[in-house]
Amino acid sequence: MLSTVSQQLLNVIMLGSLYSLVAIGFTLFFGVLDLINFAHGDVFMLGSFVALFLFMTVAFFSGVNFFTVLLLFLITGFIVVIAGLLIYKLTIKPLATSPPLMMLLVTVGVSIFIREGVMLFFPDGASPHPFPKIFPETTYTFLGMNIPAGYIFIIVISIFLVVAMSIFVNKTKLGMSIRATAQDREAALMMGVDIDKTIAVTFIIGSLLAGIGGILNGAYYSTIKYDMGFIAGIKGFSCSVVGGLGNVYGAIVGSFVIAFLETIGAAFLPFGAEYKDVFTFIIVIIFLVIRPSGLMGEKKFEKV
Amino acid sequence: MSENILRVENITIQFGGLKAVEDVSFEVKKGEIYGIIGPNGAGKTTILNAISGIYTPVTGKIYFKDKDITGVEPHILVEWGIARTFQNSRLFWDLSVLDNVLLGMHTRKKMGLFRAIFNRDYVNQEFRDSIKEAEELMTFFNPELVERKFHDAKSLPHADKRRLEICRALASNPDLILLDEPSAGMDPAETRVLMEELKKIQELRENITMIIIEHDMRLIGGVTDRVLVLDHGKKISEGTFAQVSSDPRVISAYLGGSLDA
Amino acid sequence: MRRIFIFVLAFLLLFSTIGFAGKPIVKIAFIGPLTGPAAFQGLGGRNAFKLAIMEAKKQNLPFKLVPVILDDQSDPTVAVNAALKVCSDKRVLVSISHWNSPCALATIDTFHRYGLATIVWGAVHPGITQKGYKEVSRIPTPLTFQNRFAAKFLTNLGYKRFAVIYETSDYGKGHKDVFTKAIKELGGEIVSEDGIVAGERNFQPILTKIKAKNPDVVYYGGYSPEAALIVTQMKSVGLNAQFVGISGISDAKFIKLAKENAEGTIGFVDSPPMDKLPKGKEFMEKYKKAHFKEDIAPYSPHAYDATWIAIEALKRAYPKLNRKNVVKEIRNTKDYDGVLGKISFDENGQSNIVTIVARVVQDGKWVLWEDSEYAKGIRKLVPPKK
Amino acid sequence: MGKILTVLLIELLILIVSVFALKIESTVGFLLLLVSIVFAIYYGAKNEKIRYRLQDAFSSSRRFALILGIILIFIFPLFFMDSPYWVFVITIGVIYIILAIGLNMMLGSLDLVNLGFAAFFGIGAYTVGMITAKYGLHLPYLIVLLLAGIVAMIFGLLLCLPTMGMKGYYFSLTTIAFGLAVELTINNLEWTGGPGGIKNIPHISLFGLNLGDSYTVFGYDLPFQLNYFYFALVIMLLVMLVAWLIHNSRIGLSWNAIKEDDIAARAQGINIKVYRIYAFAIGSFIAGVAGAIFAPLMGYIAPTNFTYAHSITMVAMVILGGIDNIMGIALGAFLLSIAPEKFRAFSDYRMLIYALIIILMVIYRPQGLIPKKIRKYDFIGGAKDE
Repeated sequence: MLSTVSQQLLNVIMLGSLYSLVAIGFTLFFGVLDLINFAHGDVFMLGSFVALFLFMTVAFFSGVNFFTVLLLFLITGFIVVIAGLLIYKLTIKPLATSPPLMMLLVTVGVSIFIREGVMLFFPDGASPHPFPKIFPETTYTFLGMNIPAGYIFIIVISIFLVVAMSIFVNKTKLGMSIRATAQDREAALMMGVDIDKTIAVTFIIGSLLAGIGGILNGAYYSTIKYDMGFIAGIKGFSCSVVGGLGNVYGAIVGSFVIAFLETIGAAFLPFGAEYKDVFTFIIVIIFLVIRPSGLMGEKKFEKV
Repeated sequence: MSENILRVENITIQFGGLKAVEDVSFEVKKGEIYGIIGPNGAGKTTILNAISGIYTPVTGKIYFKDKDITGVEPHILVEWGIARTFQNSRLFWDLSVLDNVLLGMHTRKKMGLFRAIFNRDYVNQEFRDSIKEAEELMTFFNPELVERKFHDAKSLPHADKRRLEICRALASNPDLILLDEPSAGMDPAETRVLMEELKKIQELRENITMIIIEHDMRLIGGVTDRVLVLDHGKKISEGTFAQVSSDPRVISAYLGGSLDA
Repeated sequence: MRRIFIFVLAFLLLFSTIGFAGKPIVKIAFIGPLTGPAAFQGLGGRNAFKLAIMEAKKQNLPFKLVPVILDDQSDPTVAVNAALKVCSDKRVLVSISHWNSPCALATIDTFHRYGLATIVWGAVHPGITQKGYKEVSRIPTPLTFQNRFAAKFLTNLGYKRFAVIYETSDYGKGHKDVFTKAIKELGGEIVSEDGIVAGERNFQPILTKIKAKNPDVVYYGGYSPEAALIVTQMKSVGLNAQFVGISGISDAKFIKLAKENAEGTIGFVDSPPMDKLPKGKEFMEKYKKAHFKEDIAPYSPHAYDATWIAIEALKRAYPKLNRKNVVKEIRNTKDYDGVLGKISFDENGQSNIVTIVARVVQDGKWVLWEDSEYAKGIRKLVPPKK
Repeated sequence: MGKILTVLLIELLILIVSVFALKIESTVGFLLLLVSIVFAIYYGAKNEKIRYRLQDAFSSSRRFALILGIILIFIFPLFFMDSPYWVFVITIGVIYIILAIGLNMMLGSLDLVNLGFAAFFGIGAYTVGMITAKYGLHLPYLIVLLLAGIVAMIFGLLLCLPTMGMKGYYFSLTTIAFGLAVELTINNLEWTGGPGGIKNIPHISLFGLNLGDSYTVFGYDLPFQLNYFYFALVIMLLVMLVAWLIHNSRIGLSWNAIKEDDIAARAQGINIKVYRIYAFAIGSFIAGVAGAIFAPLMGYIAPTNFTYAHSITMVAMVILGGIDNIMGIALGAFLLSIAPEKFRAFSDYRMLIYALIIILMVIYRPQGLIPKKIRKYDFIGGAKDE
């Protein structure tokens, strides 16, 4: 019994870590741009496919070792960041003065574009693909838990990314400008913050986290598929709503709350496995209706 | 019926921890033109928003025609006779000039779903009457508005935009009209014309009461009967323009600057 | 004004030139998943269909045979659209339709409504031949046989406690219902039943729960993408049980996705290896000679036999080539000597062919159970718990 | 008289070109035709004289143009008698026009981007499926149609009331969650047939006529799809009329005011809640009605007909055609529902093309193909622009 509980707890931690890498991006975009980026989940998916593609090439030349895997992370991160910047420059920036409706629609369009693009142009893109084994294969047992070594890597990398991100946002000048813009855009502008640059940096951080999240997701589940970004996006968004849109720590808390509810729902409710996504969506709707500011967000006043 | 059309009693309005308006009371007499002035951030617009129902005060009460209207929704207040304009005109930019004025009549012209679909004679007659009325109202301010009735509101010259907004507010036949900086963005010549027009409103609509927020002291001095002065959300003076402009507290609030500026 | 008039006239002229003059022809349709997750199944079937048509054309038939090939994307809605398209073309006299059960279940009503004969070449849901439509016939064995076979096979190996996971589709539910019933009849115990939605990726909560119930076998009723995830995640949560699947997982894709985790998985299929079929070797040779781009698929022989049965029926119906006659003639098929054996249909349109085998993954390949090192005891399956 | 002739010729030309465009079989030919149409329209719009003449002709014989247009639409499918499949495709196009007009009640009139609109469509279709196929109740079809609309409307209000205070993203995301929750629930519930959907939905029977039968008129056997086309067309015209009437009333005016600036709208005395309820009630009712035509036409419905992708498609239709312009929406919906059939060779690229349309339209032409017009109140006959 103890082993079941601890194993389920491990499932929650893994799921929560993966969700939070996507959720943080949502919350950053919302804070800085007042934008819900529907394409974000697909950037996440793109990360896993870029990594798979690179792996197929890299492994061909030099086999899998610590350095190739490190390289894999770096190059994937770079490409995904470029993709994120392109999305911003080509589709979101031209709409800066348009009604928010238009920005929303354009990200929906970009989302489908990426998804269908991967499906059509990646070799055999419509089928699921096995993801390479980039982490050691050993499995440890601890308190009755079965812990594959890959899990430890996933958690460590997630924590590293989140800590690095929070140091960046809290300690560097660029990071401060993100916070300032998120709090009050006009005041930030008056204080001489380069808004365009700030938004670009936001896209870099968000895309990087999502892209690396994509690799980790591939490593965790061992297969990837072109349409996994949609659900990942919806889940990531759900987590950031539950945590409080605009609040980075809220997104992390929200991710673990959703991961917890899903795992518990699937394991203990009758028909839970079938309906767990429905539960998630209903929880999100309830939050959106009753407490749109989430668990940790502050209520905003509309200026008249 | 009492002489006062509006009575504001000790209202405090708070956003988060910040008090935008603190313990302000005043009364506006029927048929009066009442000015509210004060430096930036004094809470003028906030008070207007409270009267028109957009904000609800944390404490205090607002009475309109001796009826408690604290916390009543804006769209109901329009029906009861309070109309308003906004600081940075909030016209319906992509709708026509005519549609803007027609929308001002909303509370007087009821048209439910059933009528819209099954009683077109009524709808047509209603539109015919409304358009005629709207054209008359627009002619009163500027016949050019009628000429441009089928143009986007956003295509109007600035002064006409502000006029159109006043037209729209008047279209609901209000007893009290709240004007939030009607002269904002106008040059001195345009402001002078506006002053005349504001005075004329009372010829058009007898007994209408106006509350005007203004920066332009000439306009305030020229049209208002009485003035309320706010600073940092608090009432610091009230009286005729001549009285308040010699009030030392008012002068110090404007940092020694002359009120005639 | 005149110019517009001339313009209109020009268009009318152009328009009237689209005529439809043609020789009397007989169209024969094929519908299967040519794109989407099960594309290799559909393409393998389509190639077999083409092969049969090519051979038939060499025979100097009394009519001109024109193949119509349509994609159902394994999606019932697309399938119904495709079926409608086929049905509304009056020159189509028979359709070789569907690999996937939900598609076939969705379209049989359409075929029935239009009186068009269809021979199901790959779908195994029992419901397909339970309606008694005279238009519908089927070559492969229904899944009920498969699961009874599976239940008997597994209990013979000594397994007693079964955890069942199934996809909440007609296909998955159909399998689950028959399997659980058969297991109970044979004295086994079903320790858990969990439905999952196709496309699910996270099975760890369910598997952790199942682990606590200590089953001998995890049975999955569904397709390979999810099966691969399940068998991999069983390792992750440390659930040590024999993994078993139905024909939906018994393909190369499962091994490709699950990699070494697939080792030792037992799968059941209703198509024995080609070379074990009565005319299998011959068929494989023909297929190879035709130089198709895509590999032969498990149901290629079924599609091939279905097409030939249809062509034979058309020949018998000649010269009275209409849908009604073709429907009748297909049912009249008696001991057609096909790749799968001697084929006849019963009154519901079900063929007499029963070809179910168990296979096991050995060194990254599906190996017939009898031939495997597992059967010989050289390698060991996960043993039943005491 | 000359003007009337111009209108007649132009509308005939449109009819012939569209028939030709649908009939032409080669993709290249179709593309060439498309390019020349675009070129002709561009040239016509640039040439002041032609443009003025056409505008003058159409505005002075408005009624004639409208009636002729309706007559020609009724004639339109008769050109496709030889291929009932095209009649079917066109009927689906008509159903999508109905849906897009319903969606516009929220999206166009109120700026509420509903990304779960397909759910209402599905609820309407399932209501019919459950009543007629599952429970086999023999209610008059018009009652069933009404019930489908009402059930969809109830769900619309169920979505509307909690989202009352939401704008922009919050609203859109709630609708996605709503749409997915509905889709998944239908998919999982055994009661609704699960992923297998509802099969064998009987045809519409109207005043003793069965729309599933072929009727013979003047010696011609009309395909049954034609019955559905005419039925859907009548409903579409009714829906368009209602949409027009509402748009040209204070309800439409208030909707637009709320869309422009909800705070200013409240300051005019507009009760936003009431108007949102109107939009949801009417919009979802219309979607339910569309579902009620769709279900019996297909004979089979499944959750895959009512997915997020379908919601996106509907949004793309409205954006492409022109937000808040009935003719524009009809054009957009028709184009996008026909396009996949014309570009079957590229059908894999369908969603990619939709996405590109949304992106490019939003960036370069947010007002759509036919932009909305300023209300001129010419219908009351007293306030003409001089």
